[in-house]
Amino acid sequence: MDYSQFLAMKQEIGLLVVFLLVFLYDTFMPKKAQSNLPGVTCLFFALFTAACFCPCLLTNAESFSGMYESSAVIVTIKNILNVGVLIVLIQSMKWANSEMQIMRRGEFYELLLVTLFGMYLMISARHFLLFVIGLEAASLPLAAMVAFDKKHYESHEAAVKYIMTAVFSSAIFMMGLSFVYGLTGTLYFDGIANAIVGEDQLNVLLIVALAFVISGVGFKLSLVPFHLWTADVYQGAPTSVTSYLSVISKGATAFAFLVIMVQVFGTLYSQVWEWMLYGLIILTITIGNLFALRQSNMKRFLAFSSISQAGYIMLGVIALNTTGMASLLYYILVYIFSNLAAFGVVSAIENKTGKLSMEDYNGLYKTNPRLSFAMMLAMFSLAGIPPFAGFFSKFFIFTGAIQQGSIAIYVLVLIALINTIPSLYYYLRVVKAMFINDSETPIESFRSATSERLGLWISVGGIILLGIVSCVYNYLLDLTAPSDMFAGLL
Amino acid sequence: MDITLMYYLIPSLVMFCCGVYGFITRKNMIAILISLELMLNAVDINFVVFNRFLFPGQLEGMFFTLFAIAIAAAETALAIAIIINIFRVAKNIDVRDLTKMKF
Amino acid sequence: MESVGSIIMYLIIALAIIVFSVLAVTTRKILRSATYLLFTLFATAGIYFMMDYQFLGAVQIAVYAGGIVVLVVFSILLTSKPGDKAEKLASKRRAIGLLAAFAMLGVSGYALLSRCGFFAQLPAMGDVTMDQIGDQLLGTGQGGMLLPFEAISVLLLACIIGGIVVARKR
Amino acid sequence: MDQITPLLILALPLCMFLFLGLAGNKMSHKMAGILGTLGMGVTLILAYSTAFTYFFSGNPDFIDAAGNRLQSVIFDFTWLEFTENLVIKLGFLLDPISAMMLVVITTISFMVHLYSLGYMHGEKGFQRYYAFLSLFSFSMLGLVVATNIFQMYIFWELVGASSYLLIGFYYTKPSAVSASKKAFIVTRFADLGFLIGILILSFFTETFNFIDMTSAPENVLASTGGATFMGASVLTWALVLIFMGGMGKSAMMPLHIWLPDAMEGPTPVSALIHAATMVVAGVYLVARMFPVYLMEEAALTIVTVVGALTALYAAIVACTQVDIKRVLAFSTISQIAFMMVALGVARPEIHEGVGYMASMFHLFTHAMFKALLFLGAGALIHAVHSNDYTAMGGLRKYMPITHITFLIGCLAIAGIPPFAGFFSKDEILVAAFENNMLWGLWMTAVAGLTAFYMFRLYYRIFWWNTPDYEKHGHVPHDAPWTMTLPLIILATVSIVAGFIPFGELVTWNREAYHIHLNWTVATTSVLVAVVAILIATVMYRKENAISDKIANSVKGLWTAAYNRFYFDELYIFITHKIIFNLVSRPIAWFDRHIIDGTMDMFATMAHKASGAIKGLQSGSIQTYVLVYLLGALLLGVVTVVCVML
Amino acid sequence: MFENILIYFVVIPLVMLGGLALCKNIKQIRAVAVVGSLALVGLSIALLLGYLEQRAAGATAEMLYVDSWSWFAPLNINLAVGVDGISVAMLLLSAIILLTGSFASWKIEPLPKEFFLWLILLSIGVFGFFISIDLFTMFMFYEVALIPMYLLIGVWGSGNKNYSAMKLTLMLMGGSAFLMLGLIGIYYHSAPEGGQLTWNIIEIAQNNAIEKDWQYFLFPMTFVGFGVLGAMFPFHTWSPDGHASAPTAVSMLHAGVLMKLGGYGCFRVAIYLMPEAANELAWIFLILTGISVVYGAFSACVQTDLKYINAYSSVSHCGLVLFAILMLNTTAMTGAIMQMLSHGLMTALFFALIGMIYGRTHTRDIRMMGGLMKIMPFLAVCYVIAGMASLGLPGLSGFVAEMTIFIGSFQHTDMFHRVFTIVACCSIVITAVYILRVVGKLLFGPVQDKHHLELTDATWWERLSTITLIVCVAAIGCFPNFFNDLIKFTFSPEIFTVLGIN
Repeated sequence: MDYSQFLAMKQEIGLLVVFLLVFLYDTFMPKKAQSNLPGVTCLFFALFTAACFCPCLLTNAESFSGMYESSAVIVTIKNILNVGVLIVLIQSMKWANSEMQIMRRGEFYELLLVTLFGMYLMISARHFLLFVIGLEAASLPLAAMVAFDKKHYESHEAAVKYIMTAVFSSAIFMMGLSFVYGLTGTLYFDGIANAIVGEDQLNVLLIVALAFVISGVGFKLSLVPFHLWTADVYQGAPTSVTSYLSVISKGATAFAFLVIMVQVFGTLYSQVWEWMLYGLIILTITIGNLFALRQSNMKRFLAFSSISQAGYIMLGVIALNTTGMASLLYYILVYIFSNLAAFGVVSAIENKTGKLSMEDYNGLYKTNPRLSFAMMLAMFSLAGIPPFAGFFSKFFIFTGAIQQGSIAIYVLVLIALINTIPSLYYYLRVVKAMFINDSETPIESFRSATSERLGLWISVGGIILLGIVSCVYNYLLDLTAPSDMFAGLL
Repeated sequence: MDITLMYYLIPSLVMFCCGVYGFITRKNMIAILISLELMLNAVDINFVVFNRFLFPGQLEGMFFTLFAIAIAAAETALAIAIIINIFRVAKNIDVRDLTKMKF
Repeated sequence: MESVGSIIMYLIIALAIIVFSVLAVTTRKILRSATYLLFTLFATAGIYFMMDYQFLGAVQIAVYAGGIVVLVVFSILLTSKPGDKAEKLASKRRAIGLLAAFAMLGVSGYALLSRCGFFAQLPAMGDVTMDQIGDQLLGTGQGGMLLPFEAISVLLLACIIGGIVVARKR
Repeated sequence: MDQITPLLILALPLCMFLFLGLAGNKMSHKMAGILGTLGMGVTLILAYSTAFTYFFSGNPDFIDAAGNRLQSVIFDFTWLEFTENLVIKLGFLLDPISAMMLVVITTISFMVHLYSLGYMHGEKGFQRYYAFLSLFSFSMLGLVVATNIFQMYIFWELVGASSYLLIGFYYTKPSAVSASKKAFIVTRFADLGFLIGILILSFFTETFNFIDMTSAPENVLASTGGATFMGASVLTWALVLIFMGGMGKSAMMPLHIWLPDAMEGPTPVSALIHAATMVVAGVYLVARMFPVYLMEEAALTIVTVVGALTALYAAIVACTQVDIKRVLAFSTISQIAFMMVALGVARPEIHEGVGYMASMFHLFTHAMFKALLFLGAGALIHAVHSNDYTAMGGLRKYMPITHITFLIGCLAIAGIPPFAGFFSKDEILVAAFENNMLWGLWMTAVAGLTAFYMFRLYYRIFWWNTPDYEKHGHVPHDAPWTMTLPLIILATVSIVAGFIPFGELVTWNREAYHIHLNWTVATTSVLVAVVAILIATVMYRKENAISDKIANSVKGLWTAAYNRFYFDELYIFITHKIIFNLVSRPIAWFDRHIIDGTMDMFATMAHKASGAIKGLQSGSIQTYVLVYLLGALLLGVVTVVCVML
Repeated sequence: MFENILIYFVVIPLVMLGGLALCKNIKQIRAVAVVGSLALVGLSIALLLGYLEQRAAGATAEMLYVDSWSWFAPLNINLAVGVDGISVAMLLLSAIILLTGSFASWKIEPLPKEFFLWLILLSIGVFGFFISIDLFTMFMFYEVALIPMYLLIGVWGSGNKNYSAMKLTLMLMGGSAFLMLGLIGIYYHSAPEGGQLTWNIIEIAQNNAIEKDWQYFLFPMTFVGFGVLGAMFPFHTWSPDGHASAPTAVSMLHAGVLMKLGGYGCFRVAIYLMPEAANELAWIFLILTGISVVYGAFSACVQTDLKYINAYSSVSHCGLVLFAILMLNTTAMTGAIMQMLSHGLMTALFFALIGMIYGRTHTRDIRMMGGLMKIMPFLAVCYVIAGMASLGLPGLSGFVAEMTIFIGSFQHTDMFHRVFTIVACCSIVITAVYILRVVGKLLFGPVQDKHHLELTDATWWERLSTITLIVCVAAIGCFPNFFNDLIKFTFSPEIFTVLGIN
């Protein structure tokens, strides 16, 4: 056995080290030191995140006979996720220190880190077994995290819904994989890709298998019609978990999805899955928007908004070019910041007052101008209003998609663009509630915890700067440009 | 009579469909869990028979099944924990009561 | 041409799988359901044995039948009073279930049947020895499963942690 | 010739307008009035000197060796450049008609300024009144000296606006407000025709310049290349549309309806704008374009027909009105129609285009005596405080100066020699007879009617019976000198103007033309006028019932005429019922409910759809997985079907 | 970067934003707003003079002050700026209206700080849009200008403000959805096969590489996209509601400047970059804009709310802008730009006056008011002047613009275009009808409400605001050739000759 193979997995190993440190701290440190656990975790993770930015990681590496791959792009997407997780961790400090969670927070951090590890595997996996394990590692512990809020029945309900549907979806997913395996005799990505090129590509089984595979990943991305769990779970889960679920998990899966679709099934693009994805994108954006229109619970509302955002993210996949990929990374990054700003405000308010309904936000600006401002920026960014980052990410993802060039893509982008109208409507509803509506019993003025503020500052800073400071996107474009993933697929 | 690959695939598929049926119709959460086990099991069979019939030279399918069994175990454990948890709160594991959050 | 024994074996196993799966999801007594599941799992193990994957068959029996079903049975006992019986299904729900099941069956069945290659006969295969399995399970070469093996350990650890934290009373 | 004087002629009233408009409120009434009048006086002097220079200086710019007068552009600076050829210039064109118009406008305007000092004494907004008068004078002067059709259009609009402001001077009076509105909109509508005419003409000729067009009218015709539109040549269309603008301003039927209502304005304004100057702008326009009109017989025929119909119509209506200003208004319409007819019947081959000269001559004389009549009416109204002649009668004893001057005016308009009207009208009749017997007889009849209704008015005001003025606590008397002086001056002019050798000065081709009376026509017309006056004398000198009897005997006609043949009702029907109720309201409704409704419908649809699919999110995981499964299967099946087919 | 004068059009408002953030009381806020917008006016005048000087010195480039700073280099997105006569005029217009708008919001309540914050953010969008020659930055600024509207109307508006604000925002965003697609599409066809793709308008125009088939697709996208903001029928319905609900300064800025973004964009992007399609497809949009012109005017005739009247009149006038642009000849397009300027100033004046009247009478229903001339003569006279400008009285800006448009449009060689020009001409009569109707009902006649008798005339800041606008209106009306020359130079005859039109 050649254990040096593990050396390619620097980020995973680093993450597991953090995991172990947290685990050990949680298990063995005296009670007194326990109160520092959130801070310590954040510190560890921050150090890890910082370390991951080391340029020495930006190399292409392959190990375990091509089962695992790392490249500059992959390192970067992991870094992006790390940043998001760091913000989540910072934002959740207050919650983790709350009376209810104090005895579970160690587990919270551990599970969170394991799911992140699972996502790492999903991203890096070049073998479906590893991918499945990553997928499960990224979703099963999450079910436990969803159930963290023991006081609330919703939390349990959400956990059941999540785990049941997750397993169902992975069953379907694996069914599809079994078909693929039956057709190709391998689970290595490149092996499958080679095999389906060699055979007569279009057989019914492969298409059905592909549909199952897409549905399985689509479940995690909450693409319509595989999205139905999303709203309930987001609503029921503790807000910190929801924010994690909505951004990190989605971001990781989106990239993994891109990899699968391109590296494995790339040759089927124009005949098969372009159209599958086409339909799914339209459905996802539209239905997500339609549902979001009628929500009054903030978390549920953000859930549906995130569904429709997933549809936009998928445009980066259907683009099938490096611009699309860079835009997808960028979109994920921006989405992390925007959504975390929104969730940061939601959780700050929830932690203070327990209020979650949109009506409760009426007149918020009069009492808590800063929070409202952060929320407004988040909403604008999500809606794609310049000069906030969301505008740039949307614009670039459309640019990437249109680079594909077919008229059908133009139509798709047009539909997506028209869908920004209802989405703008519901984002503005929140703004309206805070700024325009009056309330007799507004949420009174309060000072949110330092950690929450810090998290919000980071998110807001990201929202404002990520777009205007062009180097981020330029960097991503430069990073993806040499990739030959897409060569010859169109 | 030749017992070909298809002869194994079809029962496995039936098993899977039973799982689907059970998931959709059963009220008891544990029954749903059982249905899920059926589905996962059907997938396992698929991998194994594909491996054995079509690609006897290698063991990927078998290993997949091996790992899938482990995953299934983990999943079941977790799911049962959650179900028990909800039983504590609601004194009931009827899945139709899990509709507090909707629309 | 298969030996009669294996045909009979096959028939028994196939029948068991089909019948017990159907029973598992249709019986109204939850404990029986678990029992039928157990039988199905045993039948699956039978298939593995027939496929000459004895190790896998053993794992199936040990982990699945022995572990999971026991877990399920315990949980059933924990969560239901004896004699609990599910009320009869509304025919609408059953129809929907059937629809879904048959849709799945139809689509996947058609897809599978459309592949002529799947009517292959059982090829000969050397015994899969434990050495082979062990080497590959912890190997890093082509088909080596060391990484998944390590990864799943993390997953299982997380599930244990998760299970504990969820099941904990407070 | 220097450019300063002409520039000052335009600039002075404009400066006066700006000064009085901006600073007027800070100064006293008297100050403002005197300033305005003085300004106008200077302008008058400048204009006279300019006209005098033009006609009599013998400057080679203005007259060539053969004695033909020339068109001279004093200055012409670019105001707005559309294309290389189509340039709006603001300039000063001096030729016989513009020089004449300068005289007319400044004279009447000065008289009115002077008159208003007395008439408007003590009115609120006195300064504003003078400001507007100056604005009007400026616009009207600019109009007549226009070097190109677009400059004319610009000032055309400006006179319309100042007319609007002056008619609506008593802005708290709803009738004045609606009259001003009506005047503006009706003329605006006509201007639309004018504008389109300009567009068409400029499209083909690629010039706005009058001289370019009139000096070589055959080029204009040639430039259209024989293009036709709906059966008529485009040049006809252009000319008729331009004439339509003239119809609006000059109150030709059927666009005349604003003029009688415009009498809601202060009477001096009526004298200035709605009798002497602005309303003849239409005539002036056609005269300006006359050589081009000559290219299209059809256009001239339309001018003639419209003019003749209007003349008769207005004369008939004038016989029935009781409001003295209305009578005068209809008389104005009728007289302007005379001028139109004169232009319409003018042909170079008929006495070297005598109609043109006659038209201009009549324009000149009419301006004088009609202004006189209006100012006289103003004095009467000032004295009696009523517009209605039933409130008057026997005033000759109370207001002798007014009486005499008014009588002179009446005689002049009736065409009794030697008053000014006789000469000009006689030339018109000559031209009409020469062109076509029908028009000659027609116009002679109208001339007779003119004499009748004018003397009807005269007798009703100054004779008839005398109401008991003391009872109203107010004995009418002659106005102060500021008001009577203009009357006297204008009366004098009305007497002598006929002897001006007009033909020497103003002709269509600017060659001198010697007027000689056509005795047949002259005798006939004078006879008709005298008979008409006699009839009027019989009917109205003393209070009697003859007129009522006659009215009763032709009751239908009388009522119709009294109601101005229901033109106003027709317009109200068109504007309120059709434009407002059948066009605007439906459009507004359509906008709110269909267009806006569609937009709202999208929103509603989104909400409805959102409600319709909410069942999907039923909260039951079994539904969730069902949807999931069916979704996945459908995804597969649809793709299979699409790909395989 | 900072040696280019244009960049200060964005920098100054940004500084103002910073200044506002530090403000403690209303006086400081006003000071920041006025000083800042005065600086902007000064800057735009300096730019105007500088521009003319360069032109006089013989600069023949299409755009002057051109500069480009790389932004998103791999996509060739640059922060490219440059101005031609049109942009210079538009910048001047915007600065003036911002200044007068600041005066008109002297006493804005509540939250004055936030109000100005948003107002200035809006102006950043506007200025940025006009100085940009890069499609991306142009679009970005365009959207920046749109969104503050929502809050400005929603928080400080009146009447049915929530509905209106939402409708306005959504419809404009709907327009920009089409626009965004069109712009990205243009980018991908901006260079011939293998060439460097670009967002730079000048380069795209020079490349002239957009295939005709794509033009057919992209032209309507961009034209409709900008057309929505230009209140093109049938996408105009945001305008009446939006304007009616907006606070004074916002109405001014929106009708005065923001709607111009639509016309400017239609010209600068849709027509300038895709002249062939513009030529072929113009008839469709001519019909729509022709309808706009007449339809808006007719609709205005029966409205009773002052702002609705003015909003519909804006629909009509802005329709004329697009109408003229589509005529594709220098004169008509010059007219269109003049009309933008004219309408911008005039309608700002209108809205300012309406705001002032509304602030006193608390009603905008013309049936409830009357005889205001007697009560507030200054405002009433200004209103009359605005009305006269609107109905095209010579000497005021409206006439010049309309005539240029009509003359230019009628020069079109195609009969269809000429007939439509005549249809559009008819609007001048209808305009007269509704303007005089309002003036007659509102200002003249007897006083309707006795309480109105106690109302006061304009305050000094209101006078300042209106007089500034009137002076500008009159300046254009009296000296049109100055603006005409300024604008006309821009229309490079090449794009017309390439097409063989005119």
